[in-house]
This record gives sequence, C-alpha cells and structure tokens, in this order.
Amino acid sequence: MAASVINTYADPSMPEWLSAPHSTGTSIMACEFNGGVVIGADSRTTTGAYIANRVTDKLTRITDHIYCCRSGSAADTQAIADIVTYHLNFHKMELGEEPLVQTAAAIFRELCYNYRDSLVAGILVAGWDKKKGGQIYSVPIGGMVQRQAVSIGGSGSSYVYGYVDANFKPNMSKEEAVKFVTSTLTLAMLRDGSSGGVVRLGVITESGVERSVVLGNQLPKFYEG
Amino acid sequence: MSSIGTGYDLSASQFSPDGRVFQVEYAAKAVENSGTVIGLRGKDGVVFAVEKLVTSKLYEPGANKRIFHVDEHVGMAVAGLISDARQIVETARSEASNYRSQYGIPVPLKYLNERVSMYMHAYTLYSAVRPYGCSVVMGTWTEHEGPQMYMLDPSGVAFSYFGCAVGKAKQAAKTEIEKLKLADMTVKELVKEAARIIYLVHDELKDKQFELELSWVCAATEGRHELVPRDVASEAENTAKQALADIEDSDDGDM
Amino acid sequence: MLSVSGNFPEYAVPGAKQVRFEPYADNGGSVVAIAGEDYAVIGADTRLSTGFSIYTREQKKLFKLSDRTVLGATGCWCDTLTLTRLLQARMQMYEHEHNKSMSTPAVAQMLSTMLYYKRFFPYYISNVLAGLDADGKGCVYSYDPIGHCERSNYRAGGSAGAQLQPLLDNQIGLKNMQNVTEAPLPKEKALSLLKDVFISAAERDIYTGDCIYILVITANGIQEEKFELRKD
Amino acid sequence: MASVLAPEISSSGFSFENCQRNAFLAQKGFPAPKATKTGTTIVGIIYADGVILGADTRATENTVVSDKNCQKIHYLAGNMYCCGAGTAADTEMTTQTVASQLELQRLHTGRTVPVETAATLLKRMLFRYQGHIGAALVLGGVDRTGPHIYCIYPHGSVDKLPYATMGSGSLAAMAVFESGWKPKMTEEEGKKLVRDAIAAGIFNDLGSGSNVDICVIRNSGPAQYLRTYEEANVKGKKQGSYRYAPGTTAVLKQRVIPLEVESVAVHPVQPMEVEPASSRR
Amino acid sequence: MSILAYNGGAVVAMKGQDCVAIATDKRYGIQAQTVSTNFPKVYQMGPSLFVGLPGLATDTQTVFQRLKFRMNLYELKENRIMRPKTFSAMLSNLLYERRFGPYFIEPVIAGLDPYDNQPYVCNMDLIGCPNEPEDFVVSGTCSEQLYGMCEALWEPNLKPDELFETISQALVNAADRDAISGWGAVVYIIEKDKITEKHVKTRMD
Amino acid sequence: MAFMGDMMNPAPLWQNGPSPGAFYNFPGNSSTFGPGNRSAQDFKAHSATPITTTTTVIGLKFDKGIVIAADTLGSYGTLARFRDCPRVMKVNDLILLGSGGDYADFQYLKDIIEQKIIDEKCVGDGLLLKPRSLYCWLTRVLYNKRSKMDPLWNNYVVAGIQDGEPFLGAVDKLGTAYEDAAIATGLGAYMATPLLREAVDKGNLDEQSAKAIVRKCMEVLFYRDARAFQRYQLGVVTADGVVIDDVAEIKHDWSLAHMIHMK
Repeated sequence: MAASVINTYADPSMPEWLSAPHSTGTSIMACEFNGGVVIGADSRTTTGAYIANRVTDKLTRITDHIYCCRSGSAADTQAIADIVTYHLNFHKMELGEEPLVQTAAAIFRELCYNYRDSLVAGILVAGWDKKKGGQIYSVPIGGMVQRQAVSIGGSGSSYVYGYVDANFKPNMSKEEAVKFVTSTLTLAMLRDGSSGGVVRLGVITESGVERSVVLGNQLPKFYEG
Repeated sequence: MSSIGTGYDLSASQFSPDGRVFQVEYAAKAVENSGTVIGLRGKDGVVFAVEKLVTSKLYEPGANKRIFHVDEHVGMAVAGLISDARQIVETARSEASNYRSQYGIPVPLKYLNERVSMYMHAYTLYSAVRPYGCSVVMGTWTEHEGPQMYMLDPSGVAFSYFGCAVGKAKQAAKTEIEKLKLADMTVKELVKEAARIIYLVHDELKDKQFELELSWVCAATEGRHELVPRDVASEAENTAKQALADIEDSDDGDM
Repeated sequence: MLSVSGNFPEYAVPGAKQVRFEPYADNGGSVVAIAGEDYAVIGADTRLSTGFSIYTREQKKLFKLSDRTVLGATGCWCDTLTLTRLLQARMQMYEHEHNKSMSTPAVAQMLSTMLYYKRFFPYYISNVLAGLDADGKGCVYSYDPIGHCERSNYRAGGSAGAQLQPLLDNQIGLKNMQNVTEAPLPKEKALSLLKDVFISAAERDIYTGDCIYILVITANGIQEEKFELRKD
Repeated sequence: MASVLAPEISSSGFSFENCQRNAFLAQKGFPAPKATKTGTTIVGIIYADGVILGADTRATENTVVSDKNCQKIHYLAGNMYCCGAGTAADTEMTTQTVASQLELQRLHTGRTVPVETAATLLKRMLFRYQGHIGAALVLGGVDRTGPHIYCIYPHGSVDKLPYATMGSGSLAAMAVFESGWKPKMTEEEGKKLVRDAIAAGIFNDLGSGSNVDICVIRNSGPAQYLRTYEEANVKGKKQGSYRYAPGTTAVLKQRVIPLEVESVAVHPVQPMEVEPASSRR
Repeated sequence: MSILAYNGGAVVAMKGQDCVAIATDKRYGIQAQTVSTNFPKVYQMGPSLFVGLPGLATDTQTVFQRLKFRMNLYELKENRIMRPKTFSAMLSNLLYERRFGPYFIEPVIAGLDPYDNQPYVCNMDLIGCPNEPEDFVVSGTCSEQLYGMCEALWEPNLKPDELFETISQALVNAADRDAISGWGAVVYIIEKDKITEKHVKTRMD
Repeated sequence: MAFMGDMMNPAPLWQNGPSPGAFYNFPGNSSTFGPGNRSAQDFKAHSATPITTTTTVIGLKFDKGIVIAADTLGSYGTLARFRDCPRVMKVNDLILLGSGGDYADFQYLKDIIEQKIIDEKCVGDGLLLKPRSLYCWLTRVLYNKRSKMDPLWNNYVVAGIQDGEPFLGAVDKLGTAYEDAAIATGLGAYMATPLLREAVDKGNLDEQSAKAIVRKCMEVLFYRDARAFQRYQLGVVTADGVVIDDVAEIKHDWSLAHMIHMK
C-alpha cells in the first residue's frame, strides 16, 4: 500500500524517500470457506524504502457484508472505495435489501476500467450475500473482473502463488481458512520488502464481519535461512 | 663426493658425462653448511625447529629469522642461503595469495608444494640461472587432512615426511627423530623433543652461538601457523638444556 | 498517464533497480579569506552535509600546507580529500628537492595547474588559498573548479559565497561608499568581520552552520580559533 | 460593472491562462522556477487528554532559507489545527479554503464539526488535483468521539494514526516517536516528546530549522497555540555594527512627496461574533 | 536558466522605526544584453504603499496593471484606502489563481498601514505564498547576495536616514555581484508624512 | 504578417551565431559541472548498479571503544532474498568494519582486505594495521573506482582503536570520508543519527548504554525501513580486542496495531 510524498525533489542527491511516489507494495488475500470468506492483508505503506505507516488497515468496509482489500495507490483505492460505498448505500436504499457482492464488484470494475489510465488500483472484493454465499471477485489493474475461490494480490503475492496452489482446499472450515490466509500472508511478508508488519484479518459470514489482527511477533514461524 | 666438476659444473644446463648436474649438487652443499632445521609431524600438528647460527654478536636478537609465514595456515622453515630462501618464501606467498583470491579458500599444501617445487626445479634447467641454495620445509594442519609436511631441496624434489632434518647435523638429527613415535605424539611433546634435538646436535665447538627458533601449526592454533608461545618455548628450551646437561653429566660419569 | 513500472516500481519485475551513477556530490560549506598588511585570516564552517542531511558537524575544511599557506576547500568532499593529499605530496617533493618550503604564490600557481590538469573531469571544489607572500604581506587566491586563479585581498567561496562576498566588497573593498578613507585593515577587524559574515550566512544558507574554524596566519605562525554558529 | 473592456474579476478557482505560454517557455529552455518549499518537520500525537501538534519554522527556496520563522500550524476550526509541509503556498491556501468550508459547515449545522469532516474535505480536494497541489498535512483535532490525528498525503490518501510525522524531517521525528511514544501520556510528557521530535528534525534535517511551534488541543477547553514554544536556534551575536555615516551613499537626485494626512478616523473592525467560543461543542 | 532571471533585476524592502524603505535597481535586459537603464520594478500603489515586482518584465507590467485594476475596484466599492496587509492578500490570491500557470514574478510589498502607521513588509514566491518577517524582505536575481548583505546590515529601529544608507548599501553592493542587476537604483523611504525618492549612484557596468 | 512566421515560433532574429544578449554556454564551464547537470552520455555507459543490496550500518563511539551494528538481509530489489548476509567484519584485533550497499562489492573488497591482513601477518613483525590506515586506504580505493566511473556501490564504516583512542569513520561510494562520534548509513542516516547524536551530546556513554542505544536504533529501523530485517550483528571494538556477538533478533512490539480502529 502506498502513501505519496511531494514529488518535487528531483535532485539526485536527495534521498529516494523524498521523491518516490507513495508506492504500493502490498500483500492481500481472500479465501472462500464453507460459510463465507476470509480476507487478509499486511499493514505496510511505503514511500521508497521508508515505511510511512506500519499498521495500515487495507481492508475497507463497503457494506456490512462486503469488504474490499486494497492494493495500488493509496489515494486511488481510498477514493474508489469511498465512491463504491456511496453507490452501494444508495443502491441499498433503493432496493431495500443488502446489495450483492457481484454488484459491488461490477461497480469497482466499472470505475477501474473507465479510469484505467489514471488509476493504479488492484482490488479484491469479498463478501457474503444470500444468493451465492461467500464470494471473491478480483479486480486487477486494467479493470477486468474475475470470480475466484481464492485470490491474492499486491506485490507480495508473486512470491506465494505456488504456496496457495499447493495448499488451498475447497470447503475448508473457518479455522482452516484463517490459518491458511495467515500463513500465506506471512510468507509473502517475509519475502516482499514492500509488505510487512501485522496481518489484519476479517471473516465475513452471514452474521457479518469479525475483524482480528495477528501481531508481527505472533506470526507463524517458517524457515528463515 | 668423488669428483669435482672438471668443466661440467659451470652451468646448470649441462650434465656431466656420468649424468650428474654439478650445479645442483653444489647447491645442496650450500644447504649442508647452514644451521640444522628439523620438522616434526605429530598427530595434531607440525612443529618446526631451527638452529639459527648467530655469526656475530653484533646482530640484534631475532635477526635473520629462518621460519616464515607463507599464509595463515602454512609455515616454512628454511636452511641454506638465507637470501635465496627469502625468494622462495616470497614465491610461496604469492602462490598462496593467488590461490586464495582465485578459489576463495586457503591453498592446499599439496598444491602449494607442487608449485614451489616446480619453481625451484625450473632453476635447475637453464644456463642463465643458478639453482637455489636452500632447502625448505613447509607444514600445515587442517581439520580434514590433519598435519602435512613437505621438504623441498634445491633440485626441486619434494617429499612428504613424518619427520625431516636438513642442514649441518641432519644425520644426527635424523637418528634422533627416528627414535620418536611421531604419529602418536602431540605438538606439545614434539616441541620439547624438537628443542632437545636441536640442542643435542648443535656443535658447540664449531659454532659458538645459536638461537633456537620454534614454530608450530596445529589443532590448538586452529590451523594457524604461529611461533611457539614464549612460555612454552622457553620451557622446552630449558628442558632441552637440562637434558643436555644430564647427558654431559652421565658422559662425565662414564669417563 | 501513469506508467505502472515508472510510478509504482513494486508492480514492475522485482530485482535490481537501475540507478544512474553520479560521480559528484555537493557536500556544502563556505570559506572566507581576508588578507591584511602582515597577516591573512581564513575561516570555513565545519558542517559536512549531503542533500538534506548532515554527515558531521566537525569537519575542518582548512588545510595547513605550510607554516604560511592555508588552503580552504569546499564542494565535493571526495575531490577535496584527493586534491589536498596530492597537493601535500607535491609540496613535500618540492621541499626535498629545493630544501625550502614553497612560497604562497608558488603554491597558488601549482594549484591552478593541478586543477587545470583535470579540465575534462574536474575537481568540483571551490578553493580559496590564503597566506603570506614572499614579502610577508597577506594574500588570497581564489579559483574556479578548473583552475582559473585570481589574487585578491578578500574572497568568499562555497555554498554561501554569493551571500558572503558583497559585504566583504563593501566593508573591505569600501565599494560604493563616499567620504571614506582607505586604511589598512587591522587583524581584529578582519576577524570580527569574518565571524559576522558567517553569522549572516548561517541564517540563510542551509549548508553553512555549526562552527567556524579560523586560522590566522602571521609571520609568527598559524593560530587556530573556533566560533560557534547555529546548528539547524 | 462587467463589460468587455473592464471585465468583472474572474470567477473563483484556478486560472490556466498562462499555461500555454509557460509550456512554450519551458520548451525553449526556460523551465518554470520552483516555488517556496517548506522542507519541514511536522508532527502530531494523541495524548491522554487530546492531541498535540508540532512544527518547525523554516521555509526554504532550494538551499536558501526564505523564511526563518514561518507558521506551519494552520487554523482550521476551534477544535482542530493542521500542520502543512510541501509547497508553502499550497498548504497555506488549502488549509484556508478548508477552514472557511468548515466554518460554513459549523454555522450550517450549529455543531462542532467532526475532525473526520475536515480530513474528508482535504483528501477530496487533494485527490481532485492528483498530487499537483503539493500539500502534505498532519491534521489534529478533538470532537465528541475523542482526539484524532490524520496524515494526509498530496495525492489524497489518508492515514489515521496515534502519532504521525510529515515533511523532509519526518524520519528523524518518527525515530523519536518510535522510541518514545506510549499511549496515555500526560500533557507534559506529550509536549516534551513533540518538542524532541521537532528538535530532531531541526538539528538533523537541513530542510527544517529555527524554532519549535506547538499547538495543544485538549478534549476540554480551548486550543492552546504555543507559537515559538522553544527558540531552538538564535542568530549569532554580531561582532561589529554596520551603520553608515549619513552621506555614505551617493545620491544623484532626490524628490520628496509630502503626504496629505487626511483626518484619520480609525474604525477598528470587530471580529464578527458569531457564537460564543464556549458553545463550540 | 530560470525564466525569472531572463530580464534581471532586484528589489529589497526593510522596516525601520516608524518607516519602511523599498529599493529597486533600474536595469532592463534580455539575458546578458542590457536594453534599458530606466526600468524600476517598484510601483506606488497607494499613498504609502509600494509594490516591487521583479521577474519577467512582461509579467511585471501585466501584474501591475491587474493589481491596479483590482485595487481601483476595491477602493471604488469600499470607498477606503487599502491596507498593505489586504493588498498582499489580494496579490497572493491573484498569484495563486495561476498556481498551475504562474506569472514569473516574486513580489515585494512595503508600506505603512494607513490606519495605525505600522511598518509592513512582505514578499512572496511566484505562486503567492506570503512571508511577513520583522526585518527585511528581498527578491530578484541577486536575492542570495541581498540576503547576505541584509542579514549583516539590518538592525532594529533604524531612523529614516539610517534606513536609507543601509538599504542603499545592501542593494548596491549586492547588485554589483550580479551580472544582470544594477545600472542605477531607486530608493523610496516611506514615512508617515512624506515619501522620499532617491536615485542612487551605482556602477553602470 | 506572414513574414514573421508563426506567433509562437518566430524566426530567429539573429542567425548563425549566439543570439544577442544570450549567456554563452561553453561545454563544461563551471556552471555545468555541478551535480545533476551531467547527463549519462558524458561518460561511457556502465553497468555498475547495485544488485543485491544491504541497508543501514550503525556505528557509535563510547568512552572506551566503538559499537557497530548491521542487519543480515540481502535484498534483491524489494525481494528479501538472502537472510544471512553478515557484513560486520573483524579485520584484526584493532579494527571492525561494517558495510552497507551492494553485497558483491563488499565481498570483493573483503577478500582484498583479508589478504592484506595475511600479508601483514606473513611479515611477522607483530605490527597491526590501524583503523585510520584502513580508512584512508578505503578512501583511495573507492575514489579511484569512482573516477573510473565504476564505483564500488558501498558505504563503509570503519571502527577501531587508534593509538589507544576509539576511532570511527565512514567512507561512501565516491570516496567521501568523514569521522564522527555517531555514524549511520542508508535509511539509518535519517532515522538513527538523530537518536545517536542525542546520546553522544549527552556524553558519558559506556559500553552498555551505547549497545542499548544501537539496539534501539535497530528496532526503530526494523519498524520503518522496508529493507531492514529482524536479525542483526553487533560488534564491539575496545582496547581488549574485537568481539562480534552472535546474530541477535530484534524484539518487536506491535501493540500499536490495536489502536487503529478497524471498521
């Protein structure tokens, strides 16, 4: 995830963190289980090599049952999330019932596609609705949308695709899914310099969201040679 | 030595009719005039001892050393012309340094020995050069290979030894060394033996003064070639003197 | 338009980042020298910095070349270190060859040659040389990075050179003033003026501050002095 | 009054009339000069009883200090202040604009405006200009939900944190916070920590300098703006005086324009009393 | 090269005891070529209000005219003299409007407040960030030199004639170390009851 | 007025020469020497860019010696690739050397320094290389490399005992060298130096408190440097010799994360 600083110091003698854009290394993940979805993200926001925020919350509420995991420019994704939240609230009032996850994903895609030249946003939309239960939609840079049973995103994700493929099982229990997401994110954070800090989690089921956090010193241990 | 050169000894590149290279043999003679050097290879390291003859009282103590470091882990004791020997030391050092910079590990003594031997041998082939008037003993100790020791002579021949001696009293020293069970002895013990042997073979009548130089490379020094610590060295030296005195006493008694 | 790899490197292929190598650095610092009838004073601040950070607050930028010549050098510090070391070597060689130390004008000329020798990859340094000449009079030489040399009675150089120089023109050169009489500048006046220009420069130049290290060169040798400046 | 010859003052908002000309000049090798930057260290923390904001007071134009004692903690509303780093004019104007919007909002609703509202207004404005308005802000304030610190970046992203730093000295200040901040500090501890953080910026970052300004906004009672909380650096004492004797400067010609002093009537303008400050919440 | 230095020029203003002074050079050039030596960059905007607009000469004149227009409008609407602080707010807004396509000038304002006679000096960057210090303000191509001079010369509570000497020496010596400023200078000393305009002798090279 | 051409692109007033009044720009005159004015084409192209990099090194002087610390991560871009890259090195009993930047360049120079020490031991006169000599030598090596436009992309921190007194100096990839009581390179220059300088200014640092401050700096850097790592080396040089502790692990505290209200 990324914050921006003033991009006016172009002098090479100036340090990188003064001129680097609020760049967006991130590890985010969402995973279906047998009663909903688990979402998770690291908590690091960088400008260059400097960590501007080490306890960021990249899981953003859209409605009570729909959340999004943000990667890309912090400003862009925050703005998009604000707009979608507004849209869905409005939609909910018109409809008189909870919006579908698919609807949320469609609005995200619409925005990301229409402004693809000026936005840098890779978003995972995850939530639960009555029609299809737990669902995850990935809206990567460029503005496409794809439903996935498990999805990862952000710069840290490239290091853990194999791990996800090897360890994902359909219809996991909630505990299994939480453990799986935590482990995957931990592995991504260990390898990606732009990801790190704590793992923030959210479990979305019929009864709503349940947020938790795994602190940096409580993460599962892996080989670190 | 039965013959003199009769004209075939002017060049290292020339054989005599009976198939000898006199220059090389003369070089060996030069070595035999120098103080005795012995090398002992025990079970956990190698010990060098040198009888460094002091030809003038005007020298500072410790001048003209005859034991050299070649690399962290390799020591070299030399007999013969000191200036020639220094050249060999320098060659060995640069070989060791090149090996380390190229392969990133300390040079194996076997390899170093081959390189230095070839170098010395090259000086027995051409008319324009003269062979080195020195013999050198090289030793090391490594975790895996244990102790290793080689002696090189002016012809470029080198052998691996358990114990070796070169110089004035090499015969006497060899005789003493042969009495030892080298493979079972530790360097601690060998230091004493080495000191004793040097004191024993030293000819007090011909060469009045000498300094005993002692060095080792062993497990206790973590494979580094070091001079034997002063306390250990002086203890060994005292024991040696004592032993010598005992022998003289008993000799007197016999008479 | 935002390019993904340009603006958001994390999304580009991981690995080495292309960095352009810049052989020069601006390490800041200012130097002022004033020459009088029988003395010369030279002062430089002691802040060594790069970009927005301070390397050290106590870097002396004056080099005693002999007992009557001092060089003040600011700019690219690595070039300064190299140049001064070469200069000292050349002076030692001169001393051994001629059995006397080099006179200040001779050093000045040699420095000019040495700078010009690197015409196409210059030392990025602002040099000010102060000392006593063969007659025992104070002299100041100033240089551009490639060896143009000029003798004067006062000179400011370095990152705050532009701020320091006009006051020297006015107070020592007595420029733009009517009804003033030229009088030799006493040493005490020169010293206090030097401190004052640095106080002004420290206010406005971010690369000048911490402390001034002053050397006073007279026939009796070189005296040291220090004067604190602001530290922000 | 508006006519073709004397048009009314143009409507509010940015004017881009010079852009084409300036782009042309830039292409001819005359790039647009840089505006005043506040290299700056600005910080904000939450303590037991509210928030404390801090700032240094140096403004720079390249390597020259253009203002030794500028004010970087800007008023937004009675219950919140905002520190600005980046392009000086941008922080000044952005906070002024938002301050007036907040005041209108307060009058409109008759309530203390929540800090979140200010954060949203600022981030919307900055996002709209896509980072071209170079304002990096630390917003601090209290409302009925408690104390808040927001960190707002020029591109319009927002972080909500218990302690935040911005500007070129932000790393130095953050190092102080990371090693010294703890929850529920007293006001004295809080001020000391903020002072230390700003001082770290002042002494270690060349873009920051001069004095420490602090603003304490308590959950109860009015905000306390401590301008020049500590004079961290004073100008050295001059050794000599440089007054000139009259007549030193040569004058070519001289003209005196006498001023007709009309009857001076002083009408002090009373600040509009909209609502007593105590009923702010 | 900076466009601000295309025509050259320098302005400085200082506070004194119950008085302010503002000084400008008179050069107008196109880069290194001097075109005119009678182009002061300081304009009188009110009875005791002056503004200096060093920078790109075309913008100097444009901004002056726009300012005059807005100021006249203000005085017509409000029927009162503009205070220096109001004036600088107006100028600041004028410049910031063109945040993304600025006028290339860095203004200096000096005046006595018509209501309480307090001295006022202010300078701005080219997009209108005001800076109102207690001592002096400088602007133009030799601003660094001016900073050095003023930091050393300025003292609190200078009387009008002392202020004249100080500001003149500051400007003239600073301009001497700048290739594109100088060629004559004008100094205005603004007091409660009079304004003194002095043309100072300088080097003409 | 067709002869005047386009309004925005008027024909040049003066052709075949410098335009009237224009400043002459000689190639390489002093105003074009400054940093940032030189384009890459001025020099032959080179491929010397850092590949596997390490971050901060910290050095702090205390009353009887110096403490140096550096973490053990080798980053490949943003990838935390090698997690065991020790870069605090004992040179001899008087000198401790820390390095940041390109790890390959450090290994190259480390071999050279080690050979120097062996050569010195071979001489066998018992004399040891002194820190100031190594510092000076490094300055020369790095300056010469930079002058060939083929720099060693490193920062070195040299710590040691020079004639009984603690010595701490730093050399960067250009050959810029300086001594100070507190030195930090990389991001540590911005985050660690404020804490270190404060400690130095307070005075009376002993070994224990110096180590504690350096440890605190490592913790702060672990929180705020995206290239930092939780395992680090800490070395101390005093008149008694050089001691490099076993790799230690930072104890980190993330209770802050609970203070961020999650929606």
